[in-house]
Amino acid sequence: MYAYLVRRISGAIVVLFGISIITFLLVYAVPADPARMIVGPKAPAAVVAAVRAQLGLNLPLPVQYIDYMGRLFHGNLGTSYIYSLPVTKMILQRIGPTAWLALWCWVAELVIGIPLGIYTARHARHKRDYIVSGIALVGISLPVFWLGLVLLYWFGFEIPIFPLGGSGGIQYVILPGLTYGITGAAYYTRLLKSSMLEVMGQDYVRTARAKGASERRVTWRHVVRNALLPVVTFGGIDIGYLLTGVVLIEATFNWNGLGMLAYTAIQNDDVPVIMGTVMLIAVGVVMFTLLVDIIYAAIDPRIRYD
Amino acid sequence: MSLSESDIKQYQPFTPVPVNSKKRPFRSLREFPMLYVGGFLVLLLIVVALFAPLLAPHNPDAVFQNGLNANGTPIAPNGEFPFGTDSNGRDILSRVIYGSRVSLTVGVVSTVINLFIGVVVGLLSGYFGKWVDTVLMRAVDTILAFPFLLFAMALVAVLGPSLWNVLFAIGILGWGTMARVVRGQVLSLKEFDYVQAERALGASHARIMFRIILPNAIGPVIVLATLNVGMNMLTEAGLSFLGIGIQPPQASWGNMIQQGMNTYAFAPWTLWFPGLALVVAVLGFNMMGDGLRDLLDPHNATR
Amino acid sequence: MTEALLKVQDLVKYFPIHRGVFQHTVGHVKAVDGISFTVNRGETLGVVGESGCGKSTMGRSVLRLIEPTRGRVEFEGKDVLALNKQGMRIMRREMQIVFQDPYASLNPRFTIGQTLLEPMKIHHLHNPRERLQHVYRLLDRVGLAAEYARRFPHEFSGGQRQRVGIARALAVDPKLVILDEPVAALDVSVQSQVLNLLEDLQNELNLTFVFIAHDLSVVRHISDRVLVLYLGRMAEIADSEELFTHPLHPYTKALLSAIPVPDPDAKRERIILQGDLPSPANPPSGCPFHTRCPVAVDKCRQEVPVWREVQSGHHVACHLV
Amino acid sequence: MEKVLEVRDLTIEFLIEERYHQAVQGVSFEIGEGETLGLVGESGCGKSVTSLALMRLLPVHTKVSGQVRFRGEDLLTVGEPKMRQIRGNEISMIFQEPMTSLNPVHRIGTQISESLILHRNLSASKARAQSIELLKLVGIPRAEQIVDEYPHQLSGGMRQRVMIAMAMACQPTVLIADEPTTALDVTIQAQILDLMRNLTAQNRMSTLLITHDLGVVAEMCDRVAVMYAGQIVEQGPVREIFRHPSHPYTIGLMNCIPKIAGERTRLVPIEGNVPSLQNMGTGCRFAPRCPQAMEVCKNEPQEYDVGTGHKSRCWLHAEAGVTSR
Repeated sequence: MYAYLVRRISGAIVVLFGISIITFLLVYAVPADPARMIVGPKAPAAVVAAVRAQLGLNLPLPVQYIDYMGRLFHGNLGTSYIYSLPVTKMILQRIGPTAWLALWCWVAELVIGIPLGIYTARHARHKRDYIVSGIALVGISLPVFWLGLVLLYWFGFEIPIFPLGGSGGIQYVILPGLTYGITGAAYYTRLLKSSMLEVMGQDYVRTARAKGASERRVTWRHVVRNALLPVVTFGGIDIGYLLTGVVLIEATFNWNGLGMLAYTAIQNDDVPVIMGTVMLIAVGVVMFTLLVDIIYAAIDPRIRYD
Repeated sequence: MSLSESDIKQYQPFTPVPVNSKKRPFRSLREFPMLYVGGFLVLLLIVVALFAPLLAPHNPDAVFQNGLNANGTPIAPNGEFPFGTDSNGRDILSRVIYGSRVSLTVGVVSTVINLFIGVVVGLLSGYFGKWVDTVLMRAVDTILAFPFLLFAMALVAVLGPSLWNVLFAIGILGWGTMARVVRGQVLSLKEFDYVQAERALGASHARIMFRIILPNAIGPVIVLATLNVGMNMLTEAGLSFLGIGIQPPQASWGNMIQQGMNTYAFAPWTLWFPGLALVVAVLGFNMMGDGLRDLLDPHNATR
Repeated sequence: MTEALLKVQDLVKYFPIHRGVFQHTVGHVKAVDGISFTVNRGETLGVVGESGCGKSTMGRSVLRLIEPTRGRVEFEGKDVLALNKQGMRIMRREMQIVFQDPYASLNPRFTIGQTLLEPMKIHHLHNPRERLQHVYRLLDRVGLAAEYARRFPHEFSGGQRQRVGIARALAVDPKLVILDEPVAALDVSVQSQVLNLLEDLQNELNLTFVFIAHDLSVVRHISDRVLVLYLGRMAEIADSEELFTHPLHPYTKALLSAIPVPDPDAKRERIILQGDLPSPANPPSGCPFHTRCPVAVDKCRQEVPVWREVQSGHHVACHLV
Repeated sequence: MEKVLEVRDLTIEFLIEERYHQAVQGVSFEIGEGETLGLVGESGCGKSVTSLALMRLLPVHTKVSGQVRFRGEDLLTVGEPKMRQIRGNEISMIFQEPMTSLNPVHRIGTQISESLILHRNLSASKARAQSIELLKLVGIPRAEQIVDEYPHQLSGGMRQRVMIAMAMACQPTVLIADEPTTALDVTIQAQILDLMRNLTAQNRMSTLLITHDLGVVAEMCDRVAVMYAGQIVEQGPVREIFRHPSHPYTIGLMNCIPKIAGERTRLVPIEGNVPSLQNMGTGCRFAPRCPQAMEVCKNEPQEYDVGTGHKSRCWLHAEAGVTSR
């Protein structure tokens, strides 16, 4: 298991480097001249040149990349062109709200998705299964932002129980959580259902029945336990998706988080902020994937003892 | 959101068994309702997109004198404007009809790009293994770790928001899952004895990859591609919703929803119709994909 | 009939075991560990052994479907392992293989006709217009009707598919066919049909067979000579009759005694081996069989037994013979 | 000898393309106390399905009719809770694939303990202790350690021993072994057969041994039932069957096996293939492949007595024997 983990971690490091290179190259694809953006459109050309030199923009690309990585290791993501604030600081302020939102969205997915998955698998090929599976399919087809607005209309406006957007405590996360729960739970439902159906066809389930175990015992001890393994993998990847997709839900609910930060930065060509958020979220995705690998190794004996 | 691991999970490689369609041609209709309903919705979408000028009652971009109430608010659905008007006084039905063109184009063309890159990467990676596999799979890991939507946003911002740039950004970034699925298929197929037999006969790598392995791997790839179209339509709508995709006045369901965001309180129809159109279109592709999966599932074929 | 067609010398195939951070090699699965034998033109050499003995790897290494680690494979005097890509392509017409699993060995997307045309297309054999005629001839030769050419594999039973697999191997007119457990997946009634077919084909076409199997009675039935493998090494080789009546290696003896005989009154001395097969990744020192051998002595644990000829044509690797 | 298990007219139908097809038809046999009955036949003949039907472990959409009398009760009609008390307790089973028949995420000990906890109400610690004893009984070395290991850490032979330990846990009256050695190597098969022979003899267990290998039958069984295409075509004491096989299928089967000793002769195969479930003709099911087929074979034959406890379902014996039952 040790070797397995080390292998996973080293793979993650390679991926992180790939991410840093692509993010870095993105800067050079942006047509805006950073020096010009900092000093303003009316500054003389000499000033722009001076700023360019100061920023090290004259140096060859590989050198700039090494500089950039060096700063990155010190937690320095640069300075926003627009707000002249350190990007690290801007991002740190937004991590909390985004993490809070993402957590609720994730919990909502699990709470809705997993029981429905078990339910549909247990009633496979019955009317009940078709109904729930149909709903799951519609759930997957729903755009989060539209569903969010629909829920806002009904439960924020027509029946004003919840606030009409904005970030904050529990009352603010219920609608976004529900929105994400409805659209995302379907993935868990479908995955768990197919995984359970597969496990139900395994020889060891027949062995359990041959031992005289009741259907309830067979389901919970033998089927669900094995069927949850792929769900664990997906759960981690899903947190990654959540982080990458958070911009849509934040824009819909006017939530002041990382997604909104990146969104405004993209509209303003504020390259250091774009790079910083993209980098941070990518790192988050890699970390969660890694975490899941570790959890997986801990719960699957076939990996644990290999 | 791009395609998920759950989709990968569901395409564990299998040997396709041709459905015995000769005997009972209409059996499928009852056994695969998903395929038929989904196929119908997709066909409907294609027809609407193709014949938009004939079907739309008005010019989608025209601002109507009588398109707004006296207080400047949109008009509710009525005989002249069946889906009502938007905050600019344009006919929502016509805009929804024309919006189908954007969704369908982006969904299908970006999927074709995904498919092309994904199949090539997956095939090479799975077939040659060793360092080719290591390098390509790290690339796939990297592309999958990126915040897809943010990155697409940044890319579109760089290239300038237009239909073709949106489609290109989605196409160039969304092939990771496809590559993984193809690779998984190839890995299992290449151990099959019929592939080994081909090697024993002295066939070239290209012949084995394209004539033997690819046709056998294609089933799950088609299913995934179908679902992918729906996903890419959602991504396009998301980008347009954020104002980074298709730019007004060109009608896209995403930017119509964005506009509806400001008016839904007093004119909810501005929100309902573009959203419903998007849901129905995506649902069509998802149902078709699910139906195809059932059709290609060997358990169903032999039942 | 003693002209050597295939000569294998000290064939070795180690599969590296990758572990750790950078997947470096920490050991090897010694699947085939120094196997030498000769197959004469027109004969059938049976190769037997239990799972993990390397018999299948050996067969595929000879054909270079798996690249052997080292050793020498000589076909009609030509060094097969030294051939370049083009040379190997030509060599593939001389040596063919039939696989075990009739369900996995035929491309489900090809009709039987397409499957049989494939070898001719790869090697540009026959005039394209004559190819179909040749397909029909091949089908007839393996006892299938010509109309089957238009059908797909899933319409056939295991035995019929195996006949198609044999026809595919014969499509390039090979001299040597490696049969890798060709009847293991078949029911006995069908197994006997295929065995008879193989015997007929060998006589008609003067084919040479290497017949790999785990079923000793099948091997005895079809082989002229039999090679017994254990954990990637050779244990014993002899003429079929000789081996089955006078086995010398304790492993061969145990193997023979372990076969259930369909005769309730058969009184036999049964040797039940203790323990499991050791892992080929970590084979025992000395004689690989010593961990389970009922007569092992100290020498067996330390020294690798020499491969020697005890009688004419009867070789064995055991200290105690 | 007391009859422990009595199967009467067992018929099993599967739903294929919306129609029911008979996979097993009119199967009757009995097993006496301490007796081993071999159920032998080629793949698809219905032998495994029969064994699953006895345990009521067949999937839904399967119609089972007939009687399975165990201790005076018909297992096909008892309630599910009662059936659960019988499974793993009175009747237990061993399967063909020891690789896939054990749950990969549970420890060996947990899996053996399961039936002890279910049927003997043992505490977890007592069940564990007994699991160790059972592992020792089936000849597993280092039982104290193995009990805490997972299936993937064991070899195929060891896993089959674990399966046997599980089956023996509650000292069942009947053991059903479905091709218990097919997936194993010959030398390991010899070990497992030896173990099964000793255990069943010691515990006077009645055994239903399902196999395709006539050699295994000859070594292990007291009586044999030969199945073809869902029917028992011949049954009787093992010596009788091997000495005087009477049904053309049994004879054919014996002729097409290569011999391990004696003169090498050309095999006499049974021509043709087993008919599929969907197109099973009328009359004798073996007739299309039978070298001795006659006009009368177009009609369904009965089981006829051809010796003491020896029955054959063939028109050739219609005159010689009296219709049984």
